[in-house]
Amino acid sequence: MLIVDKEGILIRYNVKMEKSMTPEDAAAELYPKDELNRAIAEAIFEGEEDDVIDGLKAAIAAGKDPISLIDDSLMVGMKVVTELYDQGVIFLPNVMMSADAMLEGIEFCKAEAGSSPKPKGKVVVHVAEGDVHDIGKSIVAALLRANGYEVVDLGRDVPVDEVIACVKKESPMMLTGTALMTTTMFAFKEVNDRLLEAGIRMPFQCGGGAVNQDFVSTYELGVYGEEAADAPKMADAILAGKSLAELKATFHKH
Amino acid sequence: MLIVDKEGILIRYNVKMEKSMTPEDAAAELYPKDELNRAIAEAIFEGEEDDVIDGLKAAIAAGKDPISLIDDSLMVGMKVVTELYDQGVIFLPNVMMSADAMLEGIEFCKAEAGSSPKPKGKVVVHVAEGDVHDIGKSIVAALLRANGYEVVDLGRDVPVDEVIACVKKESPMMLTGTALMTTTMFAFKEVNDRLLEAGIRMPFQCGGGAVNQDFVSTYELGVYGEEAADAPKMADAILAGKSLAELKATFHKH
Amino acid sequence: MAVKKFTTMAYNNADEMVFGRAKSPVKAGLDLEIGAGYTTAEVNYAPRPEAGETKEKLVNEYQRITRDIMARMVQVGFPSVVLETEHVQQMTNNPTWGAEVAHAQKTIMEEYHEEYGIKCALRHTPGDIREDKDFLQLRGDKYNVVMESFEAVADAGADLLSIESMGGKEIFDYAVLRNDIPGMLYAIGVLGSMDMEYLWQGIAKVAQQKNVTPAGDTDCAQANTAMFIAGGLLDKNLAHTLAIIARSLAGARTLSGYEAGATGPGKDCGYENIIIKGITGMPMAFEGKTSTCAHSDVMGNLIMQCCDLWSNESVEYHAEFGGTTVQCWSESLSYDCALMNTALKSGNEKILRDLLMASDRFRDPQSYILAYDNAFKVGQAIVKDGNDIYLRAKNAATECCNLLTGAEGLEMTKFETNALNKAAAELAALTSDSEKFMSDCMEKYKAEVKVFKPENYAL
Amino acid sequence: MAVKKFTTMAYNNADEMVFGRAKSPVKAGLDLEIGAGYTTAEVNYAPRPEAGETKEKLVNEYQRITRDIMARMVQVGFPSVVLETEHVQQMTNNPTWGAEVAHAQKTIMEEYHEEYGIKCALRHTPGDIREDKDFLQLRGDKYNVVMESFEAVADAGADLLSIESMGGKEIFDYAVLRNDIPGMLYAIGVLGSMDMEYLWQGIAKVAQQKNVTPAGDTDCAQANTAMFIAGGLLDKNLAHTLAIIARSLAGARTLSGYEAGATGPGKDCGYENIIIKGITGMPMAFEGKTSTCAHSDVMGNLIMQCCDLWSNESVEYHAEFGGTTVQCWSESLSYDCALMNTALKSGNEKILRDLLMASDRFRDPQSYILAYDNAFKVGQAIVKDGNDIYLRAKNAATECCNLLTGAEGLEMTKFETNALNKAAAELAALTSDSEKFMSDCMEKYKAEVKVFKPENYAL
Ligand code: B12
Ligand code: B12
Repeated sequence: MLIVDKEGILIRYNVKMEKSMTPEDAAAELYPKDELNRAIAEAIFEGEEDDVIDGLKAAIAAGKDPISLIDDSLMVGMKVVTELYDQGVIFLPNVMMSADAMLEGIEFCKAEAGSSPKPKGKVVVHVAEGDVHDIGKSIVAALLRANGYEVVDLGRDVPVDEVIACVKKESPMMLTGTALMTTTMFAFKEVNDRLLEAGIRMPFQCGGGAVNQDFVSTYELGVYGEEAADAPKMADAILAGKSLAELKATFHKH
Repeated sequence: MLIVDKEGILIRYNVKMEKSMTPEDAAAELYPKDELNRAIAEAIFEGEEDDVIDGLKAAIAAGKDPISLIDDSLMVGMKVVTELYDQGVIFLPNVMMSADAMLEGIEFCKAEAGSSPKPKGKVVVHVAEGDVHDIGKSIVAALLRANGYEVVDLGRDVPVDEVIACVKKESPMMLTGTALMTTTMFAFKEVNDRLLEAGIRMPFQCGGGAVNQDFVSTYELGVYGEEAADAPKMADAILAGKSLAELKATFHKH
Repeated sequence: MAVKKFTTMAYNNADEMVFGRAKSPVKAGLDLEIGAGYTTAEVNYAPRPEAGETKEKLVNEYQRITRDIMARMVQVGFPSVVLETEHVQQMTNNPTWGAEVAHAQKTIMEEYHEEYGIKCALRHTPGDIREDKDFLQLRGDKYNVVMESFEAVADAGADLLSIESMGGKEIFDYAVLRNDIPGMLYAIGVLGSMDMEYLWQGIAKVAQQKNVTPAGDTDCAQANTAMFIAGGLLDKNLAHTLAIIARSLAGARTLSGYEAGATGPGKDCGYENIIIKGITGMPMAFEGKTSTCAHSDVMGNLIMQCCDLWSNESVEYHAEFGGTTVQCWSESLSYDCALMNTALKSGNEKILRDLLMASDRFRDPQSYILAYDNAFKVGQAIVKDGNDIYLRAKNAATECCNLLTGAEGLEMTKFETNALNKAAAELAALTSDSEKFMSDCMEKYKAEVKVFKPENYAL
Repeated sequence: MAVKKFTTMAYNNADEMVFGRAKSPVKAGLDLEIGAGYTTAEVNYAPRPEAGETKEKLVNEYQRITRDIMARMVQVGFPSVVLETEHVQQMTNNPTWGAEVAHAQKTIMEEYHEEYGIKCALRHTPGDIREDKDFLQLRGDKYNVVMESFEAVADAGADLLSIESMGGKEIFDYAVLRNDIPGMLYAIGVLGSMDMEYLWQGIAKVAQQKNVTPAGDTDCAQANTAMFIAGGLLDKNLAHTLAIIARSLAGARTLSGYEAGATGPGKDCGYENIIIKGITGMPMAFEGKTSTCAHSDVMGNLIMQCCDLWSNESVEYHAEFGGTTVQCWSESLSYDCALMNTALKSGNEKILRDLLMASDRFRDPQSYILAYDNAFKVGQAIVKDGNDIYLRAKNAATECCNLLTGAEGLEMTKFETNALNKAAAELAALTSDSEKFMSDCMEKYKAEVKVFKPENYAL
């Protein structure tokens, strides 16, 4: 058998570029100063649901308001996570586990307070009719939630009628569509036309395997989303007041 | 050096499929019966201009009408050539050389008669603005001529204005466009729009390297032409009364 | 059909394995023999977006695709070709649609075969439509539609039957995004294998009745999802060490189809097929450096090492300067095959195989394990406990970890190494009692994954 | 610059020639060395149709293309890459457009080089815009614009300068469609060479002033037109034996650029580069089985045999499942290179070269002659009379005919053999007096080709 050393044949750029800082060190710099909040944020970062609840209990016992804990500890911890993910210091499963922990924490706070905080905004997500590929959509939903958005997840194989009905009912700030097949992504055009017909000019971010920028550019409301992390980025941009044209300019990278 | 016999690696399908008949045998079956006409048709097939003129002289001397000789001998000879080319028995250079001989014969007949025959129809050909690739266009023009069409050849790098002006002036039965570059074929859309604006609904056959059926399908008058031989075929179809939709159905092969 | 578990390797050693030759070649279609001393391109394609609108448009689209490919093959002088049609949903849900497509394609292929003598075969891969909007529905009505679809395409001319089955996917999707190794093992190794055994007995029966080939499955739904999420060297969505553990598990899972009657050629996107080939001796399809139209991977050359069919995975049908996409890619694939066939014919197949393998061996933990020597070891770990689907999957994952831990010449990032060490520890801590593992998992995932329905696996 | 004719071969024998190694490697761009023991992918691309509308759109398009390619290279771990931008007409006619594109691309490449250390270089190929609507205008105003374009792109960051020059094309277009061998010889061998010598002295001077590489030319305008018209095995537009005679002539012609100062890497679409490499020892780019996006040919593997850069010729920028087209093709190319580099590193380059060559050797008369051993013989025929552009071209064509006539193992159709015999007879009947040939042709083509203007060649 022939074994040839890799020198000159390939470069493991990931090894070459590896950050010397551990994720824990990087996170440590970002935690809140307050001891109680910090413990909760750390538990979020570790994705340890039980520790999150314990931390919240301790903070509430120390007199903190459950609803403000959401913003001051849970969200802060989650922001550490999403920031380090964006920087490439931690990986997606960490985000997923932290998001699970955060959501559980929020439920706990809401139960304690007997009331709900106002979310940053609402997003409807779906997978096109006839398409079973849904893991990309699930990542999109998770990252939106991780960034503080409320997500209405219509699931996979969703007929156009159902999408339109839901948008009318929920009035989200943004709609996302995922399709992985050439034949199913065609439904996005119809969603676009039906929205316009109904007088709804809302950003409709579309992504997934077979979907591409050129295709998405063929319908007015469409903005192409290349990777799941673009979904919360676009939601943030909408909150920042960006127009449809500006969104396209930012997210159309090819 | 390693030499490996081709068995199992590749098949020379051209060798395997080769017709046993020689081009000469195949042509012999198609020549006209009349001795004088036959001699001219043979000279056309051989692409021998001098023999064509000699044959025409002999036929005229024997009392034949120069203008009917065009149809009865020159065109008949040329039909043998284009038919055998379509069947794959002879190759393009033969067609080119025969067409040269035929055109010379026609000039001779016209001079002898002092009048011109009515051509089957007129076609305007051009290469899009900014594009220098013109050999495909030249083949298209030659094959159209070989099939009895009058060709107005605008050459290469032709601005849209010039195309439109020429169409208005010449009222051809069909227009062709050649482009080999993604950036130049874009002009075809403009030609289409300008024609429609002027109320001219004329088949506009487009071909050449970068041009493809999907692109041509995006403008109303466009019919995709894959190989040069499709140009006379389409002209024939137009003469046979085919509509734009029927032309698309026939020539859109992909 | 009877299920026969593999407990030994088909080859005495890894070095016996090469491209173009399998211990048990498969005759199929029009004069084709797969794994009988030569490789053949397998061309895949997806209809243009607007083609799905009506049945007529769809049939027409596949006719154009088929004609384009066959024409290009004879223009450049290639002796053989396989076409694969992966059904879009409509074609499986309406078995007559799939059948019409198969018939239209096969008619054209027969014309070319008759006129030029080109050897060819048609693979059809119905979609695994066994699910409702929210849940998998692996048994019952939907299963029957899938079987009808297989019958219909076989009647209509499909020579090779395949599917990308989905058993275990509901647990896997949850587990892979949470670095949950036992969950991945349960999803792929246990649930996936159980479903395949059930499903493939059905497919093998249809194939036998219709006298066509039950070709094989792939763990696309799980191992490929992991591979795609893992992505390139600089992506940060999943440790590549975990993606290759999923792939090793897939070796144990995909084997189940061949135990239930499939005979190969295994389906192109099964990167685990190198393990399967070692165990079964059946011919396998692969995809890699000439399927960049469909995806990027980090073992494009290596994965060609022992292919019998060589595929482009899929490309949308549209025009390029060099012809339609299916023409471009079928030509590139066929040149690759011509190179391999020249090597086979001149006795140089092992050196070419080794060059392919060596060029990617250290590119990634995934390529390292799929190098034929290491893949063979994973295969050995599987057959050692071939009769126990849990243990053999656990063995595969463990062997994968061991090989990576002891790897020489492979540099890994700290992140990859950490994920690996954690996985290895978790695997080591697992019970060796299948029943206990099954019941533990049942309890855990019933609670955590709300779409998990044990009745899908007759559990 | 001084012109130095080649009268000897750079290699002692054909077997010395391999891919990735040239006698005179070329350093270029950011740490790249071409022909110095490794091969590198050269990626080519064409902007989307609508991108040509404004300068801003065009610059933007090339930025996206460049970023996509560089990103993919690091994702899969490839150590080096070359990008080639073939100007669309606007970019050459407005030298600042071309310069802005070059600058935008190079800036991105520098970022990647800095961050990842990837070796890379940028080739720019202005269009040969030396013509009016109806006539070639090889000298004068248009020549000056071309030179300005070269200066501007060199200033802006282009590392390698190339062009596909058009000298002789007006005669060639006429001759090739009429099986006119002496006309082809005159067009390619005489007029083409004369124009190249004139043009390349100018380019070499610019390159020297700007400290960049005058890389080389290709006989695209003639030999490739012939190859395209000849097409596949079943096409009936031109005998493939004539296409390879045109190619052999192109060997004699394209050499003129290197005699006038070019140093390589020769441009990808010059299939005659294998002859040129033998004569000059300079590194060469080639395209074949991984340029099916741009065209089909009948020697896709063989032409890889001695490449230093390996190119996809060109692909329209658009999306595929696997990323954008430039990402897909750059990845496939780079895997090919990884295979060759592994062979080089392990001392197996000759066996891989031979397998590539052997797989296509008998596919077509064109591949037969371009097999490195035969191409080397054509090279020897050229240098034998290296000082006389007419004789050396005639020698090349004659040697090509001789090799085909005596070919063992190559089956030709009667049609190809007839065309060959006729060509051989016509070549044999030609004068060996250059002056006489020149004046005969002048007279003949002045009369027959109305667009022929001798002043283009200072005749
Ligand atoms: C895994 C997989 C499957 C799994 C799906 C598992 C699952 N849980 O989703 C299974 C096996 C079920 C499957 C089945 C089929 N598949 Co499939 N599958 C794939 C594969 C290999 C990977 C997809 C994947 O999971 N990627 C990982 C995820 C994370 O990526 P993603 O979804 O693209 O999402 C990322 C981004 O796109 C983005 N994103 C996604 N959506 C959105 C939305 C917004 C707003 C934003 C901002 C971003 C964003 O974020 C994610 C991460 O960054 C692709 C190959 C490919 N090139 O995509 C084929 C692919 C999509 N499948 C294909 C096909 C054909 C099929 C089948 C029809 C084949 C068949 N006949 O069996 C069946 C479907 C049958 C049916 N029931 O209809 C084709 C589609 C071709 C086409 N016609 O267009 C592909 C392209 C493969 C191929 N052959 O080339 N498949
Ligand atoms: C030869 C050639 C040239 C020659 C042209 C010689 C000539 N007399 O035409 C030369 C060297 C001059 C040339 C120059 C360039 N070229 Co050029 N060239 C080619 C090449 C290799 C072959 C073209 C050819 O002659 N084919 C043979 C003829 C017979 O085919 P055809 O024209 O397509 O016609 C056939 C059919 O299409 C059909 N047809 C054509 N028109 C019509 C019309 C109708 C109605 C019908 C029915 C049929 C039909 O009939 C013909 C036979 O059946 C192509 C590659 C390719 N894939 O096409 C590149 C190509 C077209 N060139 C290309 C480029 C980029 C250029 C340059 C810009 C490069 C540069 N920077 O130097 C320059 C142009 C510079 C300028 N002045 O603007 C690119 C275009 C990419 C893009 N952006 O879209 C191509 C695709 C090559 C590539 N890189 O991939 N080129």
